[in-house]
Amino acid sequence: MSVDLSTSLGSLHLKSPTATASGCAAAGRELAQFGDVATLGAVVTKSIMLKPRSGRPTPRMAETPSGMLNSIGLQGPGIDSFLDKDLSWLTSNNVTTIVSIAGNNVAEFGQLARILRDVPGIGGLEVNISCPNVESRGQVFACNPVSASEVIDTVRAEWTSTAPILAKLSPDVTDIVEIAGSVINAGADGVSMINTLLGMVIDVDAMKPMLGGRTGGLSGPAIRPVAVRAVYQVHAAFPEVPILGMGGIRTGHDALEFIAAGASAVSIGTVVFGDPGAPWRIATELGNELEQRGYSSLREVVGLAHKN
Amino acid sequence: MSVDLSTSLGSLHLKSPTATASGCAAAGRELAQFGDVATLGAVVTKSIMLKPRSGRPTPRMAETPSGMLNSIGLQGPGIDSFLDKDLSWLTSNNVTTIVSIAGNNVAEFGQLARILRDVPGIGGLEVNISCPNVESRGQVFACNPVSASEVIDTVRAEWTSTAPILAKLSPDVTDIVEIAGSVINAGADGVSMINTLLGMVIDVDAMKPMLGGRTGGLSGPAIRPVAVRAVYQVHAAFPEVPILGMGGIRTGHDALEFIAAGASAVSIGTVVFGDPGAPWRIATELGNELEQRGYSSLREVVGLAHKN
Amino acid sequence: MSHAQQLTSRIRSIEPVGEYFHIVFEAPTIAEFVEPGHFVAVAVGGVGSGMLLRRAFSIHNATAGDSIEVIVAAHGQGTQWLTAVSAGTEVDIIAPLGKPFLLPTRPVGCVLVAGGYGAAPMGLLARELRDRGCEVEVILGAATQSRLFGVLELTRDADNVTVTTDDGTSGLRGRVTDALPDALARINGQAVYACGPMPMLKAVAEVSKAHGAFSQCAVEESMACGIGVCMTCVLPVVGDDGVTRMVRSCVEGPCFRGDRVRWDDVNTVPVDAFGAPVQGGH
Amino acid sequence: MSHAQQLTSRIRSIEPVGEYFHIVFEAPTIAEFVEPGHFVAVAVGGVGSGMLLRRAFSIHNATAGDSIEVIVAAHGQGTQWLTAVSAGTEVDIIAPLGKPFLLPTRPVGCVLVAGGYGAAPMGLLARELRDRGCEVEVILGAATQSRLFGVLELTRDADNVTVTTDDGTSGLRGRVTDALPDALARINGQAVYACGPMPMLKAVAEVSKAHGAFSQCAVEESMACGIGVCMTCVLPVVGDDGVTRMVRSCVEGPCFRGDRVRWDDVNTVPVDAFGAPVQGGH
Ligand SMILES: Cc1cc2nc3c(=O)[nH]c(=O)nc-3n(C[C@H](O)[C@H](O)[C@H](O)COP(=O)(O)OP(=O)(O)OC[C@H]3O[C@@H](n4cnc5c(N)ncnc54)[C@H](O)[C@@H]3O)c2cc1C
Ligand SMILES: Cc1cc2nc3c(=O)[nH]c(=O)nc-3n(C[C@H](O)[C@H](O)[C@H](O)COP(=O)(O)OP(=O)(O)OC[C@H]3O[C@@H](n4cnc5c(N)ncnc54)[C@H](O)[C@@H]3O)c2cc1C
Ligand SMILES: Cc1cc2nc3c(=O)[nH]c(=O)nc-3n(C[C@H](O)[C@H](O)[C@H](O)COP(=O)(O)O)c2cc1C
Ligand SMILES: Cc1cc2nc3c(=O)[nH]c(=O)nc-3n(C[C@H](O)[C@H](O)[C@H](O)COP(=O)(O)O)c2cc1C
Ligand code: FES
Ligand code: FES
Repeated sequence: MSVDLSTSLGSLHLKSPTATASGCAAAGRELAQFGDVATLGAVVTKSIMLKPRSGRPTPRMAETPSGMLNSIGLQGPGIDSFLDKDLSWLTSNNVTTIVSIAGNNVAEFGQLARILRDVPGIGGLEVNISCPNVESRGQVFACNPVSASEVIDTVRAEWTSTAPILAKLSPDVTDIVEIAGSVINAGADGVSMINTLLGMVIDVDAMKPMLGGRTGGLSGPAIRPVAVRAVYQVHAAFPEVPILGMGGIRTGHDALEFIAAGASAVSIGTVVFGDPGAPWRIATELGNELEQRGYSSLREVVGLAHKN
Repeated sequence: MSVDLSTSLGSLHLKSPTATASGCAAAGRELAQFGDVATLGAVVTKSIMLKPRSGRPTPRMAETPSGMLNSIGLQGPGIDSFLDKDLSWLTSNNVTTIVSIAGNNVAEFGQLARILRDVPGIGGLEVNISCPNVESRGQVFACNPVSASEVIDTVRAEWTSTAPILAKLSPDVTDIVEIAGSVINAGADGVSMINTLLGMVIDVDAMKPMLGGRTGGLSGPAIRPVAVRAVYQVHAAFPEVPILGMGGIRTGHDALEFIAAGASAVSIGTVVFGDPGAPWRIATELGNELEQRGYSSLREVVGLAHKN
Repeated sequence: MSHAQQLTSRIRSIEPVGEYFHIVFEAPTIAEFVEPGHFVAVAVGGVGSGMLLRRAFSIHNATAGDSIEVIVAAHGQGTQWLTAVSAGTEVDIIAPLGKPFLLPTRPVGCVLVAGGYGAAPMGLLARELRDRGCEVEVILGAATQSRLFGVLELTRDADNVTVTTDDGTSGLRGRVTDALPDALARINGQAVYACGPMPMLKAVAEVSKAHGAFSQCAVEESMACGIGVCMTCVLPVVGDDGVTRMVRSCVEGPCFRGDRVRWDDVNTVPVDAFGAPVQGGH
Repeated sequence: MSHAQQLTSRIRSIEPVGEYFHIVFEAPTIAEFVEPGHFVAVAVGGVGSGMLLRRAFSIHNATAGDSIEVIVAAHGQGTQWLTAVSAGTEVDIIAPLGKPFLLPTRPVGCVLVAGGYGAAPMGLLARELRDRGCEVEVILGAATQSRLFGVLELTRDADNVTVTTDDGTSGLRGRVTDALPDALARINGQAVYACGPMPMLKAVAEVSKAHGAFSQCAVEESMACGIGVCMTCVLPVVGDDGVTRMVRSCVEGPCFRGDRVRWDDVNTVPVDAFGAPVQGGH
């Protein structure tokens, strides 16, 4: 293919525009059966916390029309085991890695940044301030411009590496541009969006919410128009700020919508569950879509839908 | 069927729990080919404005995974023609009618309420403060508790009829419970939710947003988990306030989710486009779902998912 | 207005014709009500489908008490699904929908102009017109030969058929409108019926008008409901009172008078349209 | 760990068996890697489907170089779709997935216990065990006769088959566990293999333990990915170190040691689980 698909998120160069979405590819290893993980734009790891975390009770998922709800609740082994077992695998396999971090409070985000800043092999940091699967809604930092910027401020202060800090935003807000502005002001190099929408399915036999966690995060193609809108709005307001776009991307055509709306790269999430080869397939398809339309590089298309 | 499906929204008695959603059945007449409109719970009319309105340029719709985007932009004939041609048809056909109103500003909502208050045959007023298809985002009253309550305040002050005032809410807010609280305080008898989510599809050939209005409202089964969650949250906070639930209802099973989450009745929107007989079919299915589970009335199930 | 019926129909057959597919739906209770220009709305995708909306197709043929037929181009997801199912599959259909072509009350010369699958409704129309004693000329155009439809059938059903292709692979190289003036002249045409892409319809309406002929154009606007309840399918049309309104092509069309559609303003809301935004806010 | 393969498979046949459907997938490159207890994940819905997630089925049979087979209960939308397509339909499958049953290294008496379609993997397992010289008793249970599966096949592949139904329409009236002690006694059973609903597995694990037999239970947790990346399918399992962890049943199962699963705590996160929330915040 003659199209140049390389791209970048601030200082991070990506050889391919498709990454895995946090929480949808664990730490990359299981996907290795379906493709060479080192050829992906990046693996964005499942959000890691300071301590091991068991997550929420099951059932943790419900399929919904063209989407799914999940209430995993950030189950994970904690940062030490992550560095030891997961990051080392990624690094030794030459995988471009964006580490996603999540804290219970502002200080924990800072601690995680401090631990990670000197670890080699980290391409970028995605700061998950938008996970809806936490015990209290009040913990969703990305729903409030002040708490969102506090987290990013703190991470920025600790982060001595040149790898970019991406703030992961929630669509569950009245004005996502305001939130984006606040994290950019606080020092985020770019934004990732969108995280899931808060949703619920009722089990009408048991007459209670289906998920163990009652509410869950809605993802998949169902939410794609919301994600494209968010990317478009934030790119319009901050055209210089790189965006890692995600939300229901299933095909190269979908990915192209995000690029045209202003994303510099995309993450593939829920669709990986149905099609583990999707991150590679979508990159190929995206190349074809660009080629058919006569473009020679992905970069020239970033944000192009704003020009017409 | 032995199940009692009658229900009520405040002072309005409904013989059936399924209504049409505003903007998805015009003023009921076209549906008469597919069923007896008088047997529906209610027809909620397309939001009517003071003056005739041509709406937004086409294309006005894009199909999306398990949903659609629309940017109709409240096209309509204005209140005078509505009363003359539409409401008179509804009234003379004994249709339970909930009139949806929309204003460009607070005063217009008041004027509409004043015009409508003495018109016979109006079962309820749905105050659409949440249409995303308006020129400026600033006009979405339901995104701000203060402007939302201003509208309802004004309508309440004009409204001398005993028919209930339902405030129609937008899901595009950080905290829908706060907005619900503000309109209830301002005198709404109940709430309708949800309106569409703001979304966008990019036409990657033309390299611009697909819809004439650029952004549009996302509806259909894709958004159902968001709607169920909103109903659940608001019912939890205000258990006495009747809710007209909507958002992607396709089957009686879906409708039952809304009832269990706290809705007293449901509106059927987008699904009518694919299945014009849906409002009748869903009422029948809902009856069957209740019967199979051993319930003898719909009323006993309203909000039941909160008890377990 | 004929009542639309919703019904579960068995697909009797699906056959490729050039780049299109000819599909026969069993529709015994519907067929007798079909007039030329009516369309059918077909639900697609089957169990668990993510496609909510129906797909609209001109009715190509209707056999009373039996079936209706359509010609489908496999375009996006929905038509890909529909053209790939096997005969015997049951699908939900609604028909007849829309306002059919307005027919002349006296036997006048008629020219039928169609682009690509726009020829689908023309056989039914030609036969109806000839039954009424009209002389019928047909012009069928397409980008290339494989996208022509109905040449054989219309050769039987009309008095004369002219074919044009953009690339000259069949008939005259050129556009349908290149052939229209001659066709009108040959039969002293008073009415022109057209179905095809918007730019073609616009050109046909203009040429017809210039030659003093009345035109009826079947438009193809994106439709969410097809039954008049959603307001997605509008275009600016001038009414008898001279006022432009954004009218629904699914119920007030798809067949419109060519001289009443504001072709240049399609996809806009003209400033002089009824209810258009006024300067300084609404 | 065997590598899972993703492949477009043609459905060779679909046949009803009692209340279930027996489906044969052409899977020449996959079949040879299948071990008893492996599962296959099948994409459902076809073009434009609103169903994103695969459906998991125990592999019932595998013919090297040729095909794999499953037994499907039409339950919700996805299985309704899958059991209604016609032979010849192509579907995307991923297999083999999961950890298979752990097999005894010496020829010991084994009892295979299955509920309903839980019998699907038992033929493959019985043949494998008998190849290893084990004596095999089978107990098949169901709510009612039409939900029994595999009686004939297992009568051939095992040394003895006992049938139980809740309503007594076939075999003994009662539960599979009612028949388990006798079966264990008959062959001096050392290992029990079970597949079926959770309450059955719990009961089988308990009875086995009480009789000093080792048990392997194939669990059925709701799965989004089936390949270990999403963490939806977890249940509390005690590790070799005595610590309870929320482990993924798709990659660390579905076959678990019955004495290691904390059956009473399924659908909860036990307070003593690794990483469980601690009082007063995390
Ligand atoms: C009155 C009328 C008559 C038509 N007659 C024919 C015919 O005889 N033969 C034929 O092949 N096609 C006909 N079309 C066009 C046909 O409806 C579209 O090609 C088809 O809907 C596209 O669906 P899709 O699933 O392939 O595309 P998608 O892109 O998946 O469709 C997405 C959505 O957009 C709508 N849409 C997309 N393209 C069109 C279009 N061109 N016109 C209307 N809606 C569209 C679809 O209905 C669907 O709701 C007609 C359209 C109309 C309005
Ligand atoms: C390891 C394993 C082996 C299985 N083996 C068989 C088998 O041999 N034969 C058989 O008929 N069924 C088997 N099942 C159950 C089968 O996967 C479900 O019945 C099926 O997924 C339900 O899909 P649906 O579309 O009918 O239901 P829906 O309710 O539409 O499913 C919605 C979603 O929930 C998931 N889901 C729903 N019920 C279950 C369930 N019981 N287990 C797991 N996921 C579920 C689906 O995969 C889907 O993602 C097995 C499940 C697992 C995990
Ligand atoms: C099962 C699951 C787990 C997820 N876990 C995380 C997570 O740990 N951290 C995070 O930032 N986002 C998480 N997400 C959100 C995704 O990264 C992504 O933002 C979202 O799902 C939208 O993209 P998609 O529609 O492609 O899945 C998770 C999503 C799913 C479905
Ligand atoms: C084409 C279209 C037009 C709509 N017009 C209106 C409207 O005029 N007023 C209003 O309050 N809601 C309007 N809505 C929103 C619906 O009433 C409903 O709240 C929303 O679509 C969610 O329900 P659904 O998923 O069942 O369609 C419209 C929705 C659609 C799809
Ligand atoms: S398509 Fe809905 S009004 Fe015409
Ligand atoms: S189903 Fe995704 S980890 Fe098991």
